[in-house]
Amino acid sequence: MTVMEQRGAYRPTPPPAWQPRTDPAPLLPDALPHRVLGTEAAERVDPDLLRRLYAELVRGRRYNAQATALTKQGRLAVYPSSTGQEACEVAAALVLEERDWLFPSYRDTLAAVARGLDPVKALTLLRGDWHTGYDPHEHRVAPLCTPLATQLPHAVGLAHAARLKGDDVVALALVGDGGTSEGDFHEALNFAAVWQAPVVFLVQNNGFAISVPLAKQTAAPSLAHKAVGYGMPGRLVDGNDAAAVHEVLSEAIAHARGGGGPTLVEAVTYRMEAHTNADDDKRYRGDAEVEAWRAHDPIALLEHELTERGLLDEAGMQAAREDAEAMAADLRERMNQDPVLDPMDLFAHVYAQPTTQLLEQEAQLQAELDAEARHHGDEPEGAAR
Amino acid sequence: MTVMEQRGAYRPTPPPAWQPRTDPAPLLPDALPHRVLGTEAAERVDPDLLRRLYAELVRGRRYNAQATALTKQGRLAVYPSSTGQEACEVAAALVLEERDWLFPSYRDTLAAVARGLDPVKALTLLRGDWHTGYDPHEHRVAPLCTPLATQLPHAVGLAHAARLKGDDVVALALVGDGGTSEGDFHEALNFAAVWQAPVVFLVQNNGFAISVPLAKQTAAPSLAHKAVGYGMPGRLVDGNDAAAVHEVLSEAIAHARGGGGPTLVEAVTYRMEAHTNADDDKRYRGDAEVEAWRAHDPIALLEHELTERGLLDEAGMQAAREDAEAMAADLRERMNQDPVLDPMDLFAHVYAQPTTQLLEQEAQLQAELDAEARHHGDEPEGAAR
Amino acid sequence: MTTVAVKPATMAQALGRALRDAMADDPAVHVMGEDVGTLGGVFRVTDGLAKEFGEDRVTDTPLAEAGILGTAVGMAMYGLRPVVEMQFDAFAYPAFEQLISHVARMRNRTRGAMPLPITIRVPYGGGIGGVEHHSDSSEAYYMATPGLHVVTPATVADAYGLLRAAIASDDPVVFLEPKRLYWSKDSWNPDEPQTVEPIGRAVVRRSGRSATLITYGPSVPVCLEAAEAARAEGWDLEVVDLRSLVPFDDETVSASVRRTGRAVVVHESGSFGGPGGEIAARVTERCFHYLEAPVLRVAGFDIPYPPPMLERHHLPGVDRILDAVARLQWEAES
Amino acid sequence: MTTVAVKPATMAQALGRALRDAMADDPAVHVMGEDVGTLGGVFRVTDGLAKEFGEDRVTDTPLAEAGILGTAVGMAMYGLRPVVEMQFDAFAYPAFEQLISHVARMRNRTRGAMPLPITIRVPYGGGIGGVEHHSDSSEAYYMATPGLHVVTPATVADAYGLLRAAIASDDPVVFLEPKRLYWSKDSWNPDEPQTVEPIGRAVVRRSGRSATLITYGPSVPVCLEAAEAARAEGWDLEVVDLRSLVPFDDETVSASVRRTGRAVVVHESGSFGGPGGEIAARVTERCFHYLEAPVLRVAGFDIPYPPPMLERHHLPGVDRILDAVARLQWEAES
Ligand SMILES: Cc1ncc(C[n+]2csc(CCOP(=O)(O)OP(=O)(O)O)c2C)c(N)n1
Ligand SMILES: Cc1ncc(C[n+]2csc(CCOP(=O)(O)OP(=O)(O)O)c2C)c(N)n1
Ligand SMILES: [Mg+2]
Ligand SMILES: [Mg+2]
Repeated sequence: MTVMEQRGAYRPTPPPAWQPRTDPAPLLPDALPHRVLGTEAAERVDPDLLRRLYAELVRGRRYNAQATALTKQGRLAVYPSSTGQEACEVAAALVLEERDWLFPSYRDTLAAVARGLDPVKALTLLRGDWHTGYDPHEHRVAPLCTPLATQLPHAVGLAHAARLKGDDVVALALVGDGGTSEGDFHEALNFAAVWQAPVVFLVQNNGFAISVPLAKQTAAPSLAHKAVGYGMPGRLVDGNDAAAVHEVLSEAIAHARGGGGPTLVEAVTYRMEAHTNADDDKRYRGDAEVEAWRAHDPIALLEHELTERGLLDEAGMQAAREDAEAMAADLRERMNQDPVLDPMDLFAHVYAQPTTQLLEQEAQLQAELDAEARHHGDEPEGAAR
Repeated sequence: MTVMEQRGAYRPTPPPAWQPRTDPAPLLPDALPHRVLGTEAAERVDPDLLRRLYAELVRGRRYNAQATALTKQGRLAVYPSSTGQEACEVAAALVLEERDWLFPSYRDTLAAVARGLDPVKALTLLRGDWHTGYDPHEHRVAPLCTPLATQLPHAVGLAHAARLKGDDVVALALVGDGGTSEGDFHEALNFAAVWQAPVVFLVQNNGFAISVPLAKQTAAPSLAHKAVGYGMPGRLVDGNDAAAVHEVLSEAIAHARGGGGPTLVEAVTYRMEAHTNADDDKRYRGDAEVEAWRAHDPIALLEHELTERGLLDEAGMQAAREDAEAMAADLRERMNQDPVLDPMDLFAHVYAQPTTQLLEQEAQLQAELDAEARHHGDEPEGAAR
Repeated sequence: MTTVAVKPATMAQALGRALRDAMADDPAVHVMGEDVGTLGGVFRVTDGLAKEFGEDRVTDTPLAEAGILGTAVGMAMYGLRPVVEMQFDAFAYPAFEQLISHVARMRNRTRGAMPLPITIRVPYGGGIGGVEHHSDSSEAYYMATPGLHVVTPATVADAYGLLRAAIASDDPVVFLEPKRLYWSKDSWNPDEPQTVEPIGRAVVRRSGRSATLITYGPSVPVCLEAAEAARAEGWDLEVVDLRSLVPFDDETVSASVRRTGRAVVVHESGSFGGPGGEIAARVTERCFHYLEAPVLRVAGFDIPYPPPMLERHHLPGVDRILDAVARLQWEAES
Repeated sequence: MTTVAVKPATMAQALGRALRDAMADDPAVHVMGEDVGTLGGVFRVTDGLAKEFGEDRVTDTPLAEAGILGTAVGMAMYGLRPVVEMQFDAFAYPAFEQLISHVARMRNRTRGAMPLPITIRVPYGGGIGGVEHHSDSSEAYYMATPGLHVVTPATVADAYGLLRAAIASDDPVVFLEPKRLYWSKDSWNPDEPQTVEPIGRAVVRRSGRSATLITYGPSVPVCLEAAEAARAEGWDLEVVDLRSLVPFDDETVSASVRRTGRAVVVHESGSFGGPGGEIAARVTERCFHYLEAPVLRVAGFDIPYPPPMLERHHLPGVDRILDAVARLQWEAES
């Protein structure tokens, strides 16, 4: 039909294909971050959960302090501390079922540890003896991911695969505020929503990407507002309120588990220490800002709630501290032992089917090590293989 | 300060850093696409603009038909038709000032032509004689961009640079519904909003990315809803209503020009023909859907408005058709001439400072061409240089 | 040549058949990419698969290559064997970070605990009159990325056999499909029992004594043609089809070059930093004292792939190959 | 060695000074990237620039490498000269599509109408105990991409001179900064008048007669050390610092190899498909009859870059270089 033929017959109509496919209203986050501690809602939370969170927060802070100390002793190559963000780390770990999967970003060793991973294994990457120090299947913790936001599509794919296989598995993926700017964040959230994959994205908005403050990272009303653009709910939560983070994540996970698809959760928190031990945060932020956040400390917040309500006494606090100290002492001791390394491992896992080229290089290194060993009159270094 | 010291002193407070930086409400698109034609709003539109749009739509449809015909005659390597989407293409071109920049996607030769570019030059890429057939500075039309969404950051950067230089220049970037899934879309919109760059993004949501329908591309309420996640306004418009597209784009451009930053506009339209001449759309969509959209044809819609209101008579329509025919005849004639090509151009523009390696290769081709020419007893093919 | 009536199939069909058979044999195999489902792919390689196996196993993804490969990584982490299609060579670039930083490294990163048996199908190369970004030869990038296997068929039978092997491999494989051979046919018979070709073995496609043409993918037929044409010049050329760039079959290649004493590497990819440098260097390392002349390279120019009307000047053709052969210092012979 | 008291500066400082001088000379020069402003970059190369030139010219961008390079393309289209920092080698991968499909091709695409004079600074290589993704040598990818220049300094003076040249170039330049040399110092004096080094010229860092070590960037000091150590074995090694991988200075390299008759290419990047293949192949093409032995390669292994505690086994060091020199068939001499 040509334009001419259409004329006359034509009557203006709305575009036929278009209709709102989802009601945007329920997808939008609340204007203020959800809080539980210090509000009436706190009374509805299981006291055991609060005590559990508390113990893990105390442990977590001690873990961060210990790991940072280990960098000073040269036992870790680098450590990105999550001090100040323990509520997010711990809630993310505790909210998952055994069968669920956690996808940490590079800063999230604490979440992995709180999920049950041996801290020495969790710190392998940062210690420098291997890239991943654990079998991801053991605790269903994906390898710590350094290229920012690239773990998010992995989480989507894994959750999608689990659903296709009929397994009741949810994936929880962690990312920073800076990481939300990467294309992979966008693509992951879009795939998740289109596939209605059982995955929850937790953005720890700690105010900075190294030195870059949030205002240079986004102009959005909140990072949680990004959710509506994918057709998933966005939730905003006080990231220093462990009970609130746990609650919001629980709901999101239940939603995902029930077939409701993904959720984007933004936890508003703050990185209390420098980006890593190698960073100098004096260059880009003032003490006042840090101090303001100290008044909103996740441990103090929960401790206040528990003590006010008589759920925690000095003995309980003491117990938590002792438990944390024991963990730290054990960690310190084991990290002070030199790891036993086999240089030949460099070749062992590159391929299932190594190339002949690589086998030649492997032989070359073995020969070098043998020669070195003969030179030193020692056992050859790679002999164990 | 340790946790212990904080205790007691601590009082629960909201997280200090967080406050909504932007009110999300005004950023959200309306529930239904904005329409002008067939509504009262149409009466407020300058009749000359409506007539101008009409003439360009008729021309545009003819241009698409001619270009498709040229593929059948082997005069174009491929042609992605914008038939059905002329309102978007034409409005995008007409809404800009001379000094503004247009960033087309691969389907948008019509927008470039409507902006004043010689259609033969616009079709160079698709004809296959060179990649870009025009100097982008001539009409401030960036090269047609094939890798989807990658032109969007270019538009942002150009607009940002213009603003830094103090120039009153706005960039309008076109992208398809499929292209919104790419990471570059996300990164471009985010940079634009953070920088408050004077750029407008027009998504032509034509229902498909080749064979993939919108429902497999996104679960969002609308593509315009993505805007709020960047902190920019999202606008939804009937993409077959040329007056509405023109109006929404005009407002967005004025907003950008005035320093208000970027806008994301989603135009709801439909690709009436196959993806390209090489595509078989019967494989993925039924006639009924196409026919439903034919009843919402952009030209018929505007023609109806103009004739109903006595702004256009048979003579006017005839004039538009004749103008379009003349354009098509000229295009046909010029496209039927074989372009004069110099193979040595392959080397001429790779570098400002060509490598010695490339100069050697250039000499090799020249020698081959010379030998060929001697063989044929002709002038050497690259002799003109 | 053969007396048995065979139903000729194109390379595209053989690839489709390989996907089909792999999916039928192993429920873990999933196909995903842009337009691979309902449409059957822009080259129709996946035609019919969505109908046979359903949308859950043959998935039209959103339009985002990093997302496609990134979600495939997650699927592989959960035990699936995704076969990912990148619609064209140049449209694989957005997925490079996922490819380099994850696909190629996950096994190593996790000491073997998390292998990623992903096959990434990439139509590549020119010669089909494609406009910009539709004709790249990107194999150099993949070759330079440890942890990947890089495979490319030149015959219909290999298209089937190597794709089956790629999907069966526990390593990630970049499977490069020479798009101008998609419509090629040879004696492959889809109705006969099929063989899975082992990855990593080159094959001598034509024996000869004068010099070796080392090539792969789209350039194999060109080299065979050149070898025929060379007979008129008195050269008896051997043609080695690498079939797999990683692993590289040093044995077959070196044996050939030691026999002939001369070699030319032929490929469409640009010369500088392209596959030919690696190949020439390793052949020379291994065969130095057998060589009568340096190993030469006939390759695409070091330019962005040309527009359709000029691509014939860019692509290595018979003449350019013969010119290179002529430069192999035959004077030394006499 | 010198009697004049010079204020020693590190390579990082020289790079910063080059940026500063370029910005002072040309208002079109803009610096952008992650943490380049307030922080002065994670290696402090851009320290002080934001204060001196303001945030509009020294911009902390959002965290998105494709976005950084993509917006830089747009800025260059409008006449600016962006200098983009990729924070680490592996974090440049998300920007590959913009790099390959646009940065490298825009001039050619537009017949010269739209040059993109963008400098992309990439800290690269290992040796600093960096964890995964912080020590890649990605130069093979850049070399295989026509339209780019690829430059890498090995001395403090070259860091200054070559970066100035890169920024002044009308071609896009990938400027690879050997991160383990950031803190190196030599006789470069920031207070003296500075020279801009032309791009594309290799330099003989040490003359010798026995064999040529062809190298660049982080491996230059290692090769010089090896050359010193080789004296004990009776070898007098020449060391050529390429300085620019694209364009490649065939003249200087070939002249050296013709003189010495033997060559080893040394780099950190993996061997297979790495820069050494190209270099060995082209040296062999040009110097075949001067060569006493095949050109050998000493390179990183073809593995993902190792964790800090194992990197010393991976990096080409003096011993491995001397081993290769020993394999240059010296028997033929006697
Ligand atoms: C793709 C990529 N680009 C750059 C980096 C370098 N980098 C490491 S951490 C970091 C900042 C991350 O900020 P954010 O996402 O907010 O996480 P946070 O550090 O606050 O936990 C940067 C830029 C990286 N790891 N990956
Ligand atoms: C990065 C990239 N991936 C894939 C393609 C191949 N391709 C060309 S057009 C197209 C569909 C585009 O859909 P949409 O963005 O909706 O634009 P439309 O074709 O509808 O105008 C695809 C997948 C491409 N050009 N670029
Ligand atoms: Mg952060
Ligand atoms: Mg579309």
